[in-house]
Amino acid sequence: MIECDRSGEPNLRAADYTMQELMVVAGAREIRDDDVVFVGMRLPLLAFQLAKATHAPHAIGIFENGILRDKPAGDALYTMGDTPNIEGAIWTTSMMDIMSLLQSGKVSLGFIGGAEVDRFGNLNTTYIGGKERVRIRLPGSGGGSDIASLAGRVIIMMSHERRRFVERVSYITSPGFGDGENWRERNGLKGGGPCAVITTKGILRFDSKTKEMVLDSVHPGVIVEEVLENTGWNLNYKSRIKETDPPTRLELRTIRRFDPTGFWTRNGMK
Amino acid sequence: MIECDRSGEPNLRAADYTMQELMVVAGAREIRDDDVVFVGMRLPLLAFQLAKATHAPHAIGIFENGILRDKPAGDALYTMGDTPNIEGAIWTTSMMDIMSLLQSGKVSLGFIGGAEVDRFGNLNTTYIGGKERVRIRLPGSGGGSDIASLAGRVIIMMSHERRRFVERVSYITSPGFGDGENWRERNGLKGGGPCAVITTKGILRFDSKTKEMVLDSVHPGVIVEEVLENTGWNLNYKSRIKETDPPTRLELRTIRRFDPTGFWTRNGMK
Amino acid sequence: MQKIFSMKEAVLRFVEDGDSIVMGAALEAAIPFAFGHEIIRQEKKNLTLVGPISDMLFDQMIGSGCIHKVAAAWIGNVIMGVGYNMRRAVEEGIPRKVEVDDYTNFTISLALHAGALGIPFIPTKSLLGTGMMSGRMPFQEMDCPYTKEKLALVPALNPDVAVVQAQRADEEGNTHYWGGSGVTKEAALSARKVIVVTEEVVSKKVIRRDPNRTLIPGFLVHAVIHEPWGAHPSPMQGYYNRDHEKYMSYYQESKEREGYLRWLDKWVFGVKDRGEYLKLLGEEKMKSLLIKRRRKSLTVDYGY
Amino acid sequence: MQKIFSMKEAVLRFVEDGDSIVMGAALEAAIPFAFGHEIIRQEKKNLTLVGPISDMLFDQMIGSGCIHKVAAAWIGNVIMGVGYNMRRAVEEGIPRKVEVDDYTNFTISLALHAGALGIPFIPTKSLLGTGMMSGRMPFQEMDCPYTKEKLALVPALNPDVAVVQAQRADEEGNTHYWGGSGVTKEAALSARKVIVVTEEVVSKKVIRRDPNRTLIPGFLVHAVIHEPWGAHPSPMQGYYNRDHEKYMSYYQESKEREGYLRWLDKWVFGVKDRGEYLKLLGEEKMKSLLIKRRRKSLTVDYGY
Repeated sequence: MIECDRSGEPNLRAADYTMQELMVVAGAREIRDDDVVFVGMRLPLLAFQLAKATHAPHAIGIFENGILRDKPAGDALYTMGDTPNIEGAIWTTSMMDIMSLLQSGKVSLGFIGGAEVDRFGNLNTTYIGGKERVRIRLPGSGGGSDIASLAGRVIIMMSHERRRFVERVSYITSPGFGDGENWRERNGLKGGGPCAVITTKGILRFDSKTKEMVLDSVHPGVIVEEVLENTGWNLNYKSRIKETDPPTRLELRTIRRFDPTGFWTRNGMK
Repeated sequence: MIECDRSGEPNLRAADYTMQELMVVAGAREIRDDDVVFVGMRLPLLAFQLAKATHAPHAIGIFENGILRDKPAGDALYTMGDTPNIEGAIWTTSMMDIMSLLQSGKVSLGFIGGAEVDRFGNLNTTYIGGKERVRIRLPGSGGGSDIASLAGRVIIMMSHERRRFVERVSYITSPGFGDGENWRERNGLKGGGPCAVITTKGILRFDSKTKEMVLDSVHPGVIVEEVLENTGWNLNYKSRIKETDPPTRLELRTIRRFDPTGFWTRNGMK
Repeated sequence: MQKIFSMKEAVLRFVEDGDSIVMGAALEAAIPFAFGHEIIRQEKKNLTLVGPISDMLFDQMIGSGCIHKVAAAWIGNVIMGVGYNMRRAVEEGIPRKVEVDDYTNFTISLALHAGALGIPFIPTKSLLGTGMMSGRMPFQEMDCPYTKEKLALVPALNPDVAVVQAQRADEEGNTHYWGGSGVTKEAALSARKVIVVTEEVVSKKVIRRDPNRTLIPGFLVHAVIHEPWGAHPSPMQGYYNRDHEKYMSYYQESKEREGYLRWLDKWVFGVKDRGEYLKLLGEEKMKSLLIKRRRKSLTVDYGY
Repeated sequence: MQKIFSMKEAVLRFVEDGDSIVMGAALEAAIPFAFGHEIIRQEKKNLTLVGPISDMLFDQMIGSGCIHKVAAAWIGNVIMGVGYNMRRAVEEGIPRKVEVDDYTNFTISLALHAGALGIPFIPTKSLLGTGMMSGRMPFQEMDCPYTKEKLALVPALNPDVAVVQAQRADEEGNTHYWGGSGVTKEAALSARKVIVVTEEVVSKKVIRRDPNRTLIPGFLVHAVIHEPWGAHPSPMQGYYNRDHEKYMSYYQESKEREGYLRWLDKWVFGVKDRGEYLKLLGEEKMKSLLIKRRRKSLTVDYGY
C-alpha cells in the first residue's frame, strides 16, 4: 500500500528531500493563519514564505530591520534586508516600531536558532564555555533574545547534536524556561517561551508543568535511540512517538521556488 | 532732527504700527542666525518668519506637530498644522522626534506665552487661583512646559497687565527660575530658562545671579512708571532704561506679508 | 474579516461607554471631527479623552456631556484661546464635572510611547518643578541609578480606542499618512482598538507601492471608515485646507451655554451624518477650502 | 558651512582615535563598507564600534586591529555564520584583544533611543534572566514603582560618530532614506557627529518635495560624502542588490588570519578609494547587481 500525502499524491521518501527541507516544512506547519510572526533569517524565513504560500495566507511576517509583509517576497532572499523583501511590503519602518509590537504582546510567534540548547529550552548563541572561560565566541543574540523573551510562542530550529543539546547551557543568550516551572514568571518575562524545537532528527515540545523538553516526533528514517544518543541529558519521550509528516510535493516545489539555488536547504546546514 | 531706522529710512512713529507688530519685531531680533528655534504659534510664529526673512536666514524652525523648516511658509499661517507649513518643509515627522531634539539639548531657543508670570519667570497657563481653588481653568501647557524646561534659552511673550504679572504664580505650568538662584539646578532642569520677557510695554530680562526679572527697555511711548504700575511686585529696573527699537519699514512690510489679514497683529492681542 | 464600516456602525460597535479614546493626535491637523460628532450623536457616556491638544474638538465633546475625564496637554481653541465648555465643566460642573489630567505635549507623547513600547513607564527631564508633579497626577520623581540626576517618571497610557484620521487606507486598514503626524503612531500602537477614518479607500497595491508611507499597519486596525472631509474644519494635507472661520465662529457661539447648544443642535444633532453636515456647510465653502496649488512628491524606486 | 567632503577627508577630519562609532544601523542593508574600509586605511586606533548587527563589516574592521571594543547585538557574517576575525580577537587576542558589550537588537536600539531622547536610561522587559544582565554590563534590574513587575534598565548610548548610509542627501545633509531603516534614526539623533554617505547628492528642492521621506535633518549632519556604491556588498534599495558572493568568499578567505590579510591587502590597502575598489570589482559584476525590475512609488500631494 502506498501512503499518500495531503495533496493526494504518494508520500515522498526521505531520499526525495533534504533534512533542511523537512525542517522548513515542520516550521511552516507551526504557523497559523492568524499568526503575527517574527520571522528572522535562514530556515525560518523559508518556513514563513512556505506557510504564506500554502495554509496560512493571512499570516503576517515582521522583520527586525523594520519590515512588515503579508505576502512572500518576489525573489529569493538571503537576508531580510535584501531588496525583494522591501518591495511589496506593507510597512517599511524602524526597528523600534517592530520591537514595540513584540514587547507590547502583538507578536504571536517567533523563530530562533542557537548553537546550544538545554533541557529547559534556554539557548546559548554567545559564549561556548561560558563568558568567563570563552571557548568559542559566537555571533551573539541579534534579535533572538528579544524574541525568546517577548513573543507569544517561540519555535527553536537547530541541528540535533550531542554537543549542542546540553544539560545546562553555560550562558543564557535567549531564555527558555530557565530552571523549569515558574522561572519565567519569577524573572518577569512576558512571552510564553518555547513551544517546539525542530531539529535535524525530530520535533520536541515542552511539558506544560515541568517545562522540560519532551520528544514528540522523529523524522522519517530516524529512530528514537538516535535522538537520545544525540541529546546530552536523559530526554523524556512519549510512549508512542509519531513520525514527522514528510513534505508534500507542493510544499517541496514551493520551498524550491523560494530557495532556487538550494543555498539554505540543499547545501547542508549553515 | 529726524531719527532713522536701520534701513536708513525715517523712524516709524508709534502710530504707524501696532503693539503686536512691535512685539513680533522684538521677538525676531532675539533669534540668531544659528538658532534652532522651537517656534510655537501666534506672535512667535510671525517672529520666526520675520527673522528668517531678514537677519537670520539660516535659523531653523521646529514645530511640535513634527515639522522642521528652514524657510518661511509660502502662505499665511494660523496654526503650525496648516497646509502651507508642511509644503516645502525639510522634515515632516512625529512629535517624539521633535521632542527628542528638545530634550537632548539640540534646541537653542524656544518661545512661550502665558496668562500669569511671576518675578522669577514662572508661568501659569493652567489654573488661575491654583489647582485646589480653580478660579479660571486655562487651556494648559501644550508644549510650553517642555520648552521652558528644556530649551537652551526661552523667550516669554505676553500682555503686560498687573493681574498677569504677579508676585508668585499660583501654579507653575512652565518653570522659569522657581524661587531664584539654583532652583533649576536643584530641580534637575536641563534648559537655560527664560532670557527675555517681551510684553506690550517693554522688554524684561533676568538678573544673572538672583534670577529676578529686570526691566530692560520700554516700548516707544511707554514710561517706566506705567510698567511698574502694571507689575504686581516691586520690579527692578536699570538706572538707564533703553527704548525698544521700533520696527523698520522692511520689518513691518514683512510682518504684513505673513499676516495679511492682520489676524494676529492688527486686531488686538488674542 | 470585513473592516469597512460606516461612521455610525463603527462608533456603535467599537466605542463603549466608559472607554478612553485617543484622538486628535496629529495636533492641529487631521482631527477626527466627524468621529467626535458621531460620538456625541450616539450619546456615549463617561468617556475619557486622551490627546496632546485637539483644537476645539475636545471642547465640543465636553459640552455635550459625554466626557468624564480628559488626559491632555492643552484644551481650548488653538487660534482663539480658551474653550468655554471646558471652562464651564471644570469651573462650574456644567453640564457635568470633568476631571483633567494635566500633561505636556511631550509627556502625553511619552505616556503613549511607553504604552506602545509595552513598558510601564518612561523617564523624562520635563515636568520637574511644575505643578503637574503634584496632586493626584501619576508622575513620580526618581533619582537616576546611573547619573544620580533627578528624573520624572511618566506611566504608560494604553487607551481603549485610538482614532486615526488619514489620507488613504486600504480595506484592511493599512494606512498612508503624510505631513506632521504628531503622536499618531504612538497613539495607535498603544491602543486596544484602532479605528482609521480616511479620505480615500485605496487598493492594497497603492500601499505596497510605498511602504515607507505607511503609518499604521492594518493588522492593528479594527475598523476603516471612508469619510471624505471627516477632519473638517481641521486641514488634511493634499485634500483640503483649514477652515479658520469655523474656529472663530465656534469661539463666539460657545461663549454662553445657550449659544453652544444652538451650535450643537445645528451642526451635530441637526445632521444625521457627515454627508448632511457637508450639505449644511455648502459647496461654495468646500470649494474655497480645496487645495489650490498642487505639489506632488517625487517618486523613489523600490525595485530589485 | 561647507559639508561636502571626500571619504578620505571626512574620516580624517571627523573620526578620532578612541571614538565610538555607530554604523550599520540599518542591519543587513545600507552598511557603510566604504567608510569602514577608509577607517582601516587611515589606521585609526582604539575605536569602539556600536551597532545592532553589521554583517561582516565589523569583522573586517576587528581584523585590522583598529578596534578596541564592540557594543553590538551580533557580530558575524549574516548568511554564513561566525566572523573569524571576531573569534580570533576575543578568543586569542589576535591581532589584539577586543572587548564585547553584548546587547540584543532591541536593547541596542533602546540604548541609542535613550541617547537620542536625552534620558539616561529606558526600561525594558527584554534581557531579564539572560547572561547579559551579569558581569560588567551596565544593565540593572529594577522593580517597577507602578506595577511592581521586574524591569531591566538599559542606559543611554551617545556615540561620538554616527555614519548614515542613504540613497540621497542635499549638500546640507538633509537625508532621504527608504526601505527598512533599523535603528538609523536613533543612531543619528544620539550621536555627537553625524556623517552621511550618500548614493546621490540632490538639490534641496528634492528634499522639500517629500519631507516625510527625510530620515535625518541636515542641521545635525557634519559631513556629506558622495560615494556611489558605498554600501557594496550590502544592498541599497533602488540602486543595487546585495552581492551575496562577496560574503561567501570573505567567509572562506578569512578562516585563517593569513587569508584575511590577503583579502585586506587586496580590497582595502590595495585600493586608494572606493573608485579603485569598484574598478577591482569590475563592471560586469556591478552590472549584475543593478536593479532589474524598477518599482516606482506613487506620488502624494503636499499642496495647499
